Amino acid sequence: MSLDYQFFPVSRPSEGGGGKTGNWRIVKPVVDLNKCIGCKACFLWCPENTIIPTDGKVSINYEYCKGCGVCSNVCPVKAISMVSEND
Amino acid sequence: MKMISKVISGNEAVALGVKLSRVKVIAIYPITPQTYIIEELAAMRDKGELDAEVIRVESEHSAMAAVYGAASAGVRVYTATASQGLLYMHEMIWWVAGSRIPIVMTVGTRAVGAPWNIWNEHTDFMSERDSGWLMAFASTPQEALDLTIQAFKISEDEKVFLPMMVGMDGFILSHTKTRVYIPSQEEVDSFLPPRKQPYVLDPEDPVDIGNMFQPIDYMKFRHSMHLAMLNSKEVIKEIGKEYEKKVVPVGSYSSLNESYKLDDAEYALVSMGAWSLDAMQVVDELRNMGVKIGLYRIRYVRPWDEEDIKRKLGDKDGILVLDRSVSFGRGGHLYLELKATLPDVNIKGVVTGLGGVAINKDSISSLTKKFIEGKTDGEWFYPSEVEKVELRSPRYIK
Amino acid sequence: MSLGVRDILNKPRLLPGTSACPGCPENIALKSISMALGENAVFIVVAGCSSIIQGMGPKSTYNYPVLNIAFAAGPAAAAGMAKAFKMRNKNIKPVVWAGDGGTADIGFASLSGAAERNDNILYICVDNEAYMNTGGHRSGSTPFGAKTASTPGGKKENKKDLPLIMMAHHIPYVATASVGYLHDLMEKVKKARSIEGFTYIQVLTPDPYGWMFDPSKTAEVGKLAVQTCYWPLIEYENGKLTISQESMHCLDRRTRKPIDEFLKIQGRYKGVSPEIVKGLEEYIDRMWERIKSIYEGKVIL
Amino acid sequence: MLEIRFHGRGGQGVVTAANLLAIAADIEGFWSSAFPFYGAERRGAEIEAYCRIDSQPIRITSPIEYPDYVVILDPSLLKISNPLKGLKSNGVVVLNSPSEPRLSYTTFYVNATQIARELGLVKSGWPLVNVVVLGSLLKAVNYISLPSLEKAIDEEFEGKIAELNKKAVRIAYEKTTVVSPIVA
Repeated sequence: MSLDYQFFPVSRPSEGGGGKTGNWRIVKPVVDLNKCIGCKACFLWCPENTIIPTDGKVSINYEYCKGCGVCSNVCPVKAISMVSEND
Repeated sequence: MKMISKVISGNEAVALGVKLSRVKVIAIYPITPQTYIIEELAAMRDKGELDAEVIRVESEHSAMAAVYGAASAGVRVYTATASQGLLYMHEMIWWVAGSRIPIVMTVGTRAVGAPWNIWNEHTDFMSERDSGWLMAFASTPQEALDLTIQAFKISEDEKVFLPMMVGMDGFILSHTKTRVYIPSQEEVDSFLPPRKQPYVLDPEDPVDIGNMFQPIDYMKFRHSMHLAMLNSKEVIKEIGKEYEKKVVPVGSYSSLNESYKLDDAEYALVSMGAWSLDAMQVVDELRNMGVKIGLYRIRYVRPWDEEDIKRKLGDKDGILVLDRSVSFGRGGHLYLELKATLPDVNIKGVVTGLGGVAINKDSISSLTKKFIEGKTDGEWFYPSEVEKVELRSPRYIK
Repeated sequence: MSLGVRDILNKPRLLPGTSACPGCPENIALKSISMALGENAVFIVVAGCSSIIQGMGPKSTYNYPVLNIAFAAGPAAAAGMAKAFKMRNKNIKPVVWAGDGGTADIGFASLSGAAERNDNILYICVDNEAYMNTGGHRSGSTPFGAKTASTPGGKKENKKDLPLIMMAHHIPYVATASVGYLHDLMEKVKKARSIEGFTYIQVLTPDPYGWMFDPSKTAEVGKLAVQTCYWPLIEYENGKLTISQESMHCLDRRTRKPIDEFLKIQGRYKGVSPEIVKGLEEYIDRMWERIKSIYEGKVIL
Repeated sequence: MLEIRFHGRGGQGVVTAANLLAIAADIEGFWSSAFPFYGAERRGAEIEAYCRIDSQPIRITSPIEYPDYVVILDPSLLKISNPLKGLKSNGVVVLNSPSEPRLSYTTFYVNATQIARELGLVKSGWPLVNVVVLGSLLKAVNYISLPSLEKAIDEEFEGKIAELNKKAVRIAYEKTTVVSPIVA
């Protein structure tokens, strides 16, 4: 008997379970690497894990970043500004 | 090899079946009449005879949740319940079936309140027939043991991967002591392979069980359960035959349901559970009087063996279905199923024995005779002495 | 305190692209907790926002083994799972992930049962103080005066004191945390994980949509809740209560930030009457009296 | 088929008595079944239990209405209810009684209460008469031997309780008196 009819409600860890969430964004965070002190507060608080520690500073995964602005607010040196997607 | 037999109750037989099946996690919560299955298991655990963890949960909902959690982590699990407890579990019963994790449970059937009633009927069990569980029902303590062991193998078959519950008449089977042949651990081991399930929670290979899916996927899962249920029929027969060969060759498990003297019968009785034995006796007595009658005993409510029922009962002049459960305003559950399977056959259903009303052989006999004489038109039946009793129930007075 | 990640350097196991609302505090909590837990964890997620946040199958953004389960069943499922792992000789402490509704209300019997049995579980209550997944309805953990979808005129009753209730179960570890203070949260998770038996952490997760504030302020609101002493950061271990550094100032009324600073940022307290503010202040006073008595050993649970 | 109905009070071990008889019958090579009628009753309330014995598998599952034997563990039950209901006209009564009963059936009686007390078979203040009375029953039923009943006792009980019960059964067997039916 073929088992082709057996389907199970099981998922595998994978990016983008909620879709390409970068499309949700109306403002985007932009890091001023000159100001960034590499403290990783933005990485810690980012709710989407779209801020990645890179070379002692950080970079942003815009494919999934929803533009919530939490990073901008937790940055102790105000190195992240939220910029309109329309600009 | 000489088989070991003992005089034990249905509850004890089930507990032995669970132990022999090498169950690893058991959730226990007391409710009459299954309570002493779990007492037995707890005692076996404390005596070191049972290599399993026993969790004394705080509700039936948690009992099903606990065995579900354990099963998803890859071990064989077991729990038992009845009546209100089964109803309290209802949400988890569906959740487990939908997730396709094999689990085995016993239901010591009992009436559902209000008012309080601790005695036997099948309504609690029958209320789960749409949940996606396989549902077998025993008629003897021996069968309760045999079906429990088989249930693990059936539910863990890759063609099935659905949970299975085994019903057993509360008190009438759960508390009746009679001779039961008990297989050895070696015999059961030769029959029952180690636990199989479609997926296991394991940090080394993470899976996420039961998150949200799109409607089309969800419908596919439901369809898959439907097909697995249909395909389980062949699995049950194969496993039944293997069980007879390797474990206890006293029962007959090569078919889902049991046919008794049906071949040349003009009439048939249909029933499920312990009173089927009394019905067999009635069949013998009526045959001695020249009535060509047989019995069809439902052992599996799910899957429903439509083909076998058509084959065995499709040509009968009349079928009387005895139900210990009712869908109010519609009739007994088995009657409704039979009617849907054989729409053109003369089928009548009788609802009786609810809430522990004792139905003896004579009651079944008189019911059957009335039916054959064409006097039964589908009804609720009260044993003769009950009719004379003034009901003490209050009536509604304006 | 340095904002570096110090010694807690496990990779976050929340994958980008979740279904959460932007600025979601539950995601912040999950991400930090996963950094503290590392690899060897299994999550049991009870009905709530997190059931959705994982995303749509066959994908899941929770990079852990996850068992989704009905609302009232989390602790029992975790109890069973803990026993199963024990039978399989695997050293895994299952993590229950539940909201405040699943903890304070519908799942309470299951929680209490597992705690009383001291099953080997780490229970995380992500407390956003309402049933946010259904649209923000009051729960047993919603505070006095808060406007919710089912209490448009403000809740009439106080928040259920879950940490105290859990302490009264005599479990080995109870802690509170806030997404405003993630290092504190991670330290507590690490500790809870290392303790055998039932461990309970309640994380305050201010919800921008339910509490009605700008989502970019999630961390600030989490901090203000602690600074105004509305939300205490405490630990209760083997019968001894300690107060986390961030909350030490709350022992003295005079050093507490005014509650108003916490309330004025939230839409759920918009236009709130002085009586409600007074009521909340009294609630905070009484709570700290209790905490102090236990802290000073005057009350033994 | 032999049908035996047991009557007693909750806490007297009525159910165990029926079970022991079923086990003893099985040891003799018969088929047997035993089950109680459970109500919501507690200690002190009337309890019924049933035992069927046959040379072939038993297919009757309902309570016994027309017994061949009625075993009564507590003589006071004769006054407060009708344990003899349905007893066949040639049926036999087995009774725990301190004095000679006067019943319209052949009656085997023994002072089981006294035997239990003398042996120290007492639980929670109540003499355990259930097994003792089985000694009398065996005198009335020829099919089952004392050694089979003793084996059954060993299966159900352990240690001192098993020894005392086996002793009690032998004493009861010997002390049992048969009384002819009183013709009304």
